[in-house]
Amino acid sequence: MTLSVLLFASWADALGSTVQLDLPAGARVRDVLSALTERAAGKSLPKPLVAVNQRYARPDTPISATDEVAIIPPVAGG
Amino acid sequence: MTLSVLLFASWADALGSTVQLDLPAGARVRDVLSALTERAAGKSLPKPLVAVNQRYARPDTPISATDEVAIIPPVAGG
Amino acid sequence: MRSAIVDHPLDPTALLAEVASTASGASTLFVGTVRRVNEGRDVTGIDYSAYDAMAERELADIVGEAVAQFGTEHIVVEHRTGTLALGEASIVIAVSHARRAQAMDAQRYVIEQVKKRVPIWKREHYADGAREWVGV
Amino acid sequence: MRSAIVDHPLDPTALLAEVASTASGASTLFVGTVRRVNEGRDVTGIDYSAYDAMAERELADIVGEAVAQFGTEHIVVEHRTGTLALGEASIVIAVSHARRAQAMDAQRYVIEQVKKRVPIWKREHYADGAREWVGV
Repeated sequence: MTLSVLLFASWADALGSTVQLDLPAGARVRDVLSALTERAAGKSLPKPLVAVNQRYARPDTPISATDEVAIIPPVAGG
Repeated sequence: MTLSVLLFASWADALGSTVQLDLPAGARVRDVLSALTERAAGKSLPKPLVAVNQRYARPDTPISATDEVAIIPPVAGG
Repeated sequence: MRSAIVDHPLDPTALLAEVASTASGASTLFVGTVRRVNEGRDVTGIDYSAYDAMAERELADIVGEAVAQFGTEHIVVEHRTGTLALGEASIVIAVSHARRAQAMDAQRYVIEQVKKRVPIWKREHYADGAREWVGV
Repeated sequence: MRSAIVDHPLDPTALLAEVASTASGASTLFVGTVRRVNEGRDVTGIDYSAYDAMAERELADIVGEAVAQFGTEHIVVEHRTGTLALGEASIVIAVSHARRAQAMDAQRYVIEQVKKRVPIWKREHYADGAREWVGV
């Protein structure tokens, strides 16, 4: 499947605000992270969390092509 | 000595905002309290603290006629 | 730092502006207000009275303690006396600090100490016409 | 209760008025502001950006949790995004409650949870022209 992933802050600066990933069916959050970490090789980026449909997700959360998936670098609101 | 004592809140309602007390030389805070409690006999008044020269004082603090002595019922500011 | 006992309506916005500083990352405001109900009775207003000279000194001491303990000069407190209607502010505490935790700690220290130490009294007016000193 | 991510200057006074209630004995306001110095560097401004939809939902969740946990409906929070100058407010949290302790506890809960969970980022501008994401 092709998955559109939203990026923010330092990750968006490095890779753009949206990245298209080709992932096998049955991919999970950890696979999204692996694929993106590979693309960011050599760039110094903070370890992010992943949100699926606007909620924080665990590494083993399954992903489908229609999910809204986002990379969440360390937050700094307030 | 004759001592002028300032009263506030429920104590002022019961005995007036100033009371003149005749006290022996060498009187202490506890003597002021005793004399006033006697005057207030039969009235239901809350146990107060005493301030001498605008600071909270202990029962054994000595009093002179020139001190500013005040009866401080339970405070309720804020 | 500044503190005062005043007999006019309080202006929380002015106190917030007074503590503002570009050295601060957080500002807090505490506003005590007259409640409609206290211990089950309908309140229509409150008279606040003070032993003015001692109240001003005690309030200044508290603010000085908070300045020393929490590490900011930016603390301002005003307490009002007189007759207050429902919803009106009896006390405003404004603090700003480089760090949010200390701003909130200082705020709490000041209000708790005021409640314990400052010689101010309140007499509540009730809907049935009665008037009673609180804390008695 | 209400929460929002907005792109215009915040108005603490308006939020304080919004939570006012004659059922409340205490109101608190927390204002986060842009500091002149952070970790020893001279700051000239901050860009705040958000994952808007998720930030709004997460902020609404936090306010809902505070309403349930501390027992007041009177909690309003706004977080600003965009470019902020020194001293400008990035977040305003207004709470009112019958009891002062719960008003202050709710205030602290909201700001601590916002710092942890809401997907908002800030990039500081420094006097030397550099711009860096914070917390990276």
